[in-house]
Amino acid sequence: MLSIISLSLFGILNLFLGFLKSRRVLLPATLLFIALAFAANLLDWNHQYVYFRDMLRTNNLFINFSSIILLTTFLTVAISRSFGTDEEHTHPAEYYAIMLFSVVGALMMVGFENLIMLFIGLEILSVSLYVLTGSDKRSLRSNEAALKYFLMGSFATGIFLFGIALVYGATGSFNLSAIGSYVSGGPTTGISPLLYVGLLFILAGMLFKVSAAPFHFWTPDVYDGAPTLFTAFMSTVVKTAGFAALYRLLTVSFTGVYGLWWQVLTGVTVLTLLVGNITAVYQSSVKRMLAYSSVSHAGYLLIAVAAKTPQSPSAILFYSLAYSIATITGFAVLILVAEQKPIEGRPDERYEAFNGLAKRNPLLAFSLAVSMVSLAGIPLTAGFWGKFFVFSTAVDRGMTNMGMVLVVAVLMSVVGVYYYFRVIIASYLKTGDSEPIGIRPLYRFILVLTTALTIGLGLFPDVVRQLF
Amino acid sequence: MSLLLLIPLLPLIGFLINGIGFRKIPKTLVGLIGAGTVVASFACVLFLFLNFDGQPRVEKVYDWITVGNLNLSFSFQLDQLSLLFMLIITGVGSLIHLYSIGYMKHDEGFGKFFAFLNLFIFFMLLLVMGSNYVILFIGWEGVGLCSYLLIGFWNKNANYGDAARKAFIMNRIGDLGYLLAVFLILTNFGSVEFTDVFRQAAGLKAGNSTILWITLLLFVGAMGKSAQIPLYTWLPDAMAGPTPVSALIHAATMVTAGIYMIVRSNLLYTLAPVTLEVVGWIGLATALLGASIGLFQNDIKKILAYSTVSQLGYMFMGLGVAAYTPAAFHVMTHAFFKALLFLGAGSVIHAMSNEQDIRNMGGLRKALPITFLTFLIGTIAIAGIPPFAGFFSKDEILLHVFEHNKLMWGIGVFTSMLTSFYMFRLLFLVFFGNFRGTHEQQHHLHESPLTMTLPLMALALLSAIGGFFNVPEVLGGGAKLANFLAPLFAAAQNVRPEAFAMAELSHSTELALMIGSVAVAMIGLAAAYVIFISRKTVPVGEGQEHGLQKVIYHKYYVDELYDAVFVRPVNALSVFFHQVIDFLLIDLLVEGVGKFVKGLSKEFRLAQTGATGFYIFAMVIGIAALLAWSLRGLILG
Amino acid sequence: MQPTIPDVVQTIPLPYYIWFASALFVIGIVGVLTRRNAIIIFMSVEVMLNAVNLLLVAFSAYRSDPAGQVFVFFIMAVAAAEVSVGLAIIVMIYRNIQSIDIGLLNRLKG
Amino acid sequence: MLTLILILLPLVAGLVVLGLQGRVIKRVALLAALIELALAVYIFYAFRPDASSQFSLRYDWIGSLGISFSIGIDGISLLLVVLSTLLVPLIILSTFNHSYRNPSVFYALILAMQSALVGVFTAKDAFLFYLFFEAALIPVYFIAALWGGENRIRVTFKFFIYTFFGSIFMFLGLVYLYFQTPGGHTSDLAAFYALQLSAEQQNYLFWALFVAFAIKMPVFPFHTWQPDTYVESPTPATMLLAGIMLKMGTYGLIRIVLPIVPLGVERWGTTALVLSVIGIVYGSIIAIQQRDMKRLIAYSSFAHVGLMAAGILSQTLDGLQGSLIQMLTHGINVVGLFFIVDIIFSRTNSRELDRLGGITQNTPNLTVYFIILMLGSVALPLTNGFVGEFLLLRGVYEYNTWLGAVAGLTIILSAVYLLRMVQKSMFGVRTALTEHVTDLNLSEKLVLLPLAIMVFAIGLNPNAFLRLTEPAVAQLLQSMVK
Repeated sequence: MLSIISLSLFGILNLFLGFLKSRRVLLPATLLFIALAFAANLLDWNHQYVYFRDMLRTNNLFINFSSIILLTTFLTVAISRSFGTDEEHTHPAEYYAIMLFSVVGALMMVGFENLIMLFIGLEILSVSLYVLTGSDKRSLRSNEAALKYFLMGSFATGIFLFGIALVYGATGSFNLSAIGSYVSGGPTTGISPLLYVGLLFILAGMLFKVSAAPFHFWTPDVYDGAPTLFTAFMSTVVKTAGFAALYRLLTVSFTGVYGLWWQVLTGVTVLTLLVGNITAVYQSSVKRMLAYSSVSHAGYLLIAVAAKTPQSPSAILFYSLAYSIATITGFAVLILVAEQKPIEGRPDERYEAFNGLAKRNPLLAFSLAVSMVSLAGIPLTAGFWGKFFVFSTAVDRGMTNMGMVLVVAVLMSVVGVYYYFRVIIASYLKTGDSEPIGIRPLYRFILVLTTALTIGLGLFPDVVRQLF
Repeated sequence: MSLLLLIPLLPLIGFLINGIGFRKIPKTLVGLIGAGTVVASFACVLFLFLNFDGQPRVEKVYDWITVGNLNLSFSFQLDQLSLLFMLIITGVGSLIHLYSIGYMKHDEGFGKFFAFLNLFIFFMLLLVMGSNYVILFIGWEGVGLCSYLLIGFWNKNANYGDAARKAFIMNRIGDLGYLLAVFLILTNFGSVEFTDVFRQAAGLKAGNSTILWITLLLFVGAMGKSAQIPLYTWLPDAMAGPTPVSALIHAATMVTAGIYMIVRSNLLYTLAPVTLEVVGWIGLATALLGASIGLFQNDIKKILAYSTVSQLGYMFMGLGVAAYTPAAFHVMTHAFFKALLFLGAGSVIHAMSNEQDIRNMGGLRKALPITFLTFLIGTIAIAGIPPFAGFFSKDEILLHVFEHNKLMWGIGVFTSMLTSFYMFRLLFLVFFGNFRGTHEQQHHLHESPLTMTLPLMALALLSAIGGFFNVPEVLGGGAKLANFLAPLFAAAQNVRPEAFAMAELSHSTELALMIGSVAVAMIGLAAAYVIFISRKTVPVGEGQEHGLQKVIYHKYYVDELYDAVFVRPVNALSVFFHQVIDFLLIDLLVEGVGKFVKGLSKEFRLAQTGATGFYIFAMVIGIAALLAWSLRGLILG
Repeated sequence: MQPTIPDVVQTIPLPYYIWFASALFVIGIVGVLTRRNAIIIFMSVEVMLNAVNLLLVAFSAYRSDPAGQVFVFFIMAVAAAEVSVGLAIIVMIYRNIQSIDIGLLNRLKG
Repeated sequence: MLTLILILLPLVAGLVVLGLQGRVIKRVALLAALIELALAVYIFYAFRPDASSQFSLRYDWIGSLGISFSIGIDGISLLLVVLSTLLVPLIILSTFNHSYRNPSVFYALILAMQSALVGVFTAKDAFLFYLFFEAALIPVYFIAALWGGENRIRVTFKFFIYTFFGSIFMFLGLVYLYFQTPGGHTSDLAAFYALQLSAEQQNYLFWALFVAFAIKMPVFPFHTWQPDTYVESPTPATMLLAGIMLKMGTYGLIRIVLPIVPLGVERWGTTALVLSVIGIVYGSIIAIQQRDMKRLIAYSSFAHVGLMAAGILSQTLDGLQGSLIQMLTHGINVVGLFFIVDIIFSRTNSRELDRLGGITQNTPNLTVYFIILMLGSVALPLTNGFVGEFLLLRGVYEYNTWLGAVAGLTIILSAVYLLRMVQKSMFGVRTALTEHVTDLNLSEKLVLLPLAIMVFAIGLNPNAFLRLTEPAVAQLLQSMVK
């Protein structure tokens, strides 16, 4: 709770810091703010609090999710260099502030106890991201992405709200536990059909946010068009928050109708896995590949949600963590590599841009390789355990229910290896002619840190998992 | 260390010294070591033979392969049969080693040659000394290896290499049969030790199907090793090796391994009359085939090679009628005279500066008197003219065959006539008439050195008197060999006495048969004399043969047949598997999966049109689908 | 005694509200689907949101539960925020391509 | 503890090597491998020949999940540990005449590979096994892809994806098994062995597990990655792949498939065995007409491994023991043969049989080693190959007479293609390429001599190895009858 409040304040503070002449102070200040929020967040460890008349609930799960969100935010901010192409038209203070605000929204989504809170959190996050997506004002791609995101996002919000309204009509409450008790009391009192329809609408809205097929179409375009830094931010923070919210909503309120949403989710999962992974194969841009990869990872995460075992939260947590770290690393390297030799004023995000990277910048190449290996789910990286835990939940649920999904997931992770390794192949096995890229110390530190985390978690997953 | 162990070990040591130190040890020392070890080995065998008390014994060296109940031990068996063969191997082996010192003197691979020869003796000794089917198999394959190495000894010549490979592979075909037989034996008897197997087999009834399979498969092994139809074609090609090799391996010892093996397993074979019948007829067919091809060959070594094929067929024919002792006896005498003939041929080739075509020889008896004389003795011996060795052994086989089947006997006798004819043809064309070679060759003609002629003389002596080891009673002999070997067949005689029972032929019939076969041999001789001495006919040149002669000259086109039926199809199959099945079927399928995913990806990409309207439309469709699917129960009631 | 607002609301049966709101919602959706002008699309979304508001108010009235109406306020507030950002984006687009036809926005695809 | 050292030593050495430069790299790598070998030899002699797992170590790795870092050596492991520790120093030594780009990375990867291999062979926990199984793939992939031939990128990538494809199903199977264990779940292999699974479960599991190993070995028809990869990889990688890595597949069959899904093996074993036997004949026949020596040996390796798989699937003591001894044998022979091809290639720049010939005239030593290794591969008695093939064929024969007979064709066919290879390369007339071939130098001899010695050592005294593995194998077969 403290983290939400402090972050809101810090965001405003950040706006004020923007008035300072020196912009240098912004980055460390923002990092400090995030670190402080992180620390504040931890204060509630092992305590259960409910705030604002049952609007927000903090517990260890909340802290875990929000820690991951804050960590990824920290990493994203740390690799930020400049926004937009020229200094004059950029407003770093605003963007940092908006990022902080969006994190506030994300944290609300994690801790909501009331659908109103979920809606508000979702909107804070989304509206902030519309702005961030369009932040490169001169770039038509950025503009297009922003508009698409905005139109589709608000449309999805409408769907989502309609669902909420129907659920409200059926249950008479926005409170999660109240809805939950209505639903689980269903067998005796009968469940209104409004609830079913409402649940499906809510699901559609949420699935849009986590970019699951067939609600994923915005993802590649928006991720592609947005400035890479914000793509990194979106693809990690939104995903983590979205899944936290989705899982919370479904398990607290709708356990009683598991049979209904389980079917929906498995179908969506299979579709998401197929679309995400297969479409990623043919991409020529690494950025776009990572966008599709983000879709595919939504599919893996959905498995854990659909399985709904006691291990699901920890599986989602671990997967989100592994995925976030690896994705940030991947985008961080992409930013550097792509900007080295722009094509027609645009960053070169093709696979070819990575050719010979291992020769030029061994560190970059290695970090990238580790992150790709982790995303592919190959052992001794965090990603492997993420997949392991996720698959475990499904196996635990039972092969008759989840066998089909698992087979698709397994096949698709082979496809995943294909496109992730193309990056590694480019950087290690092909030759390029570019000069080494200069990397700032902080950037270098972040890369080393994320790489170490990925490998460390791959070796000792229990260190973190005990907390989950 | 036991003397028994020393016998194979000595040649092995010789091999190791010469093999590791080849090119470094001086030639004289190489020869000394090479021949010396074998001679020493022979001395040991002789010592054992003289002290042999008639009681077989088995000596275990160590446990070789132990898996569960399966225990294959490295152990040697000393009994009448192994002694007989050891004597032949080391005895003839010694002589041939000695001969090789002279014959190979100018060859750059002198050391290598002796190493291989010693290795061969080692394996051959293992073969006959092993106390179980697996040790026998070690020797069996080992001699195959040596044969391969020695046929391809002059490795610059690719054809020789092909001949060597052919020999090895054909042997391997047989070996597979042998190996399967070993598995069958193991499955049924739980052991491969001769003593164990025979003890258990003695309790079985004749005609047992397992025994039938075992013996048939073992015989497949023998076909390969002893060059029987259909696996005989490698032997004539094997003449690519140096002549002493042909003498030692491809005439005297290795090729008789099949006979050894069957004599060793006589109990099993006696229990399988069907197999015996098969063995007999295949032997006969091989004998006839070999002899007939021998009629028109012009290469001195090829003639001898086909003669070997034919004689081996004879031995199998003998085995087929359960005439084990005569077959073994023929192995012995054949070792003497065939080694003699080959060495004599070697001497001729040596003198003729590596000329092997008999059409280019003639009248050599003046230049090579010792060679001629010894060769003559060998020829008489093989032709079956008394009192030389071949007569006795061959006649005994024919006698048994006569008992068994008259048709078989008739063909056998006919073959004998052919043998006599082609051998004398060879003799006459080489040593009589006028010299038909080049001047240069004539100029170089010379008798071989003592190291070469000495073995010739020794072998000639043996060929002359070898028959007296086993003179039949009808001629007043004591049938010494038969008595010596008799204990080996006791068990077999016990289980199926009728196979051994000779309806007591009257002595007169026996004598009549003998006279008949001698007469037939003389007819062959006479025919050869008329054609090649009186009419001075010289075989026509390459490609001028006609009709049947042409077919026979080309060995009935069997090689071509095999080429067309086996070699080419397998090669074609190889290409087919590789290019079609592997590349076009399996790999395309594998790559196809990848391509499919890529193609799918391309299609999926098209869905990402970039048009917001379409995206939202897809979302709406998605929601509609979700609603329809989930609420189908509500809607449909 | 003047009827309370909930009473007035309840003069119409609840299913009517639901059907009406749903119709409104679908109209919004159809608008979004058929229009190419960004602003009109956005307005259609607003129609959808208002359908939701209507529904919430109706439920709220029928259940005598103020939470639904509170939610409506939140929706309105958030919609206002969305409008400001959305219009900003549309203006930005217009500056760049002098059009707000979403059909022209297809650089990002594939 | 010793086992842990065995696993970590190469890894640590690899990291050390990464930091070195110049000539010292090779020596340090070799030294590390030799120390490792010395350790393995010590274990070999200190090992009690019974069925127990010795030198064990257990550390609760992911305690909350019951996944432990549990390693140990029983007879079956020991044989393969000996194989890997014996071959790796020789493989390193075999590179002494080459200079590879980025040598530190090259040798570090080889050492890392060894670490993973030893890990696979000693793991007693299912997930640990899987971890090492996958981890072994990465270094060898990079060795092959970084230092390989022209088509290396495409070919090795295919190899990578293909093997990954196989192993991920195994992973799924292992996760499933893990959830079958009682209580709080554990991934101890011993617990997996104790499971009582229904026949239906085992049928599915059999394929999930078998395919992974079948691709690794490879078994027909999962083999098409193999010849290309062997040809395109640099020889050290080929040696690692053929010499050691494919044994991960056969080892997996023994360690995972047989004891965990005996009913699955009962149901599908014959199918798998028939596939293996097809592979023997199919691979051999293809090998007959190959022109590239490396490709020829690749197909021969494919054929040989089919026999090993068949022996294991025969579920007989003979078959299993035979396959174990054959793993050792095949590793030695195939590494030797690949090295000889490499030597020839380094002198003539060609592996095309049509362009070679008459090499023996300059190289008596090379010829001798070549022929010795060739004889080992054609399974001549008293060489190492015979022991394995005899037992394997007998195992298959016991399982089914006709399959045994068909598998026996390997005896003939291997002679056909290997003799052809020797003949075409070494004998005959010299060609322009082979005119000035030089004989072996010291380091080459140092590689080939131990291999040649092993050919005869195993051939003459196989009991030294059979004795070690027999108790473990017997126990395994015992447990399958449950």
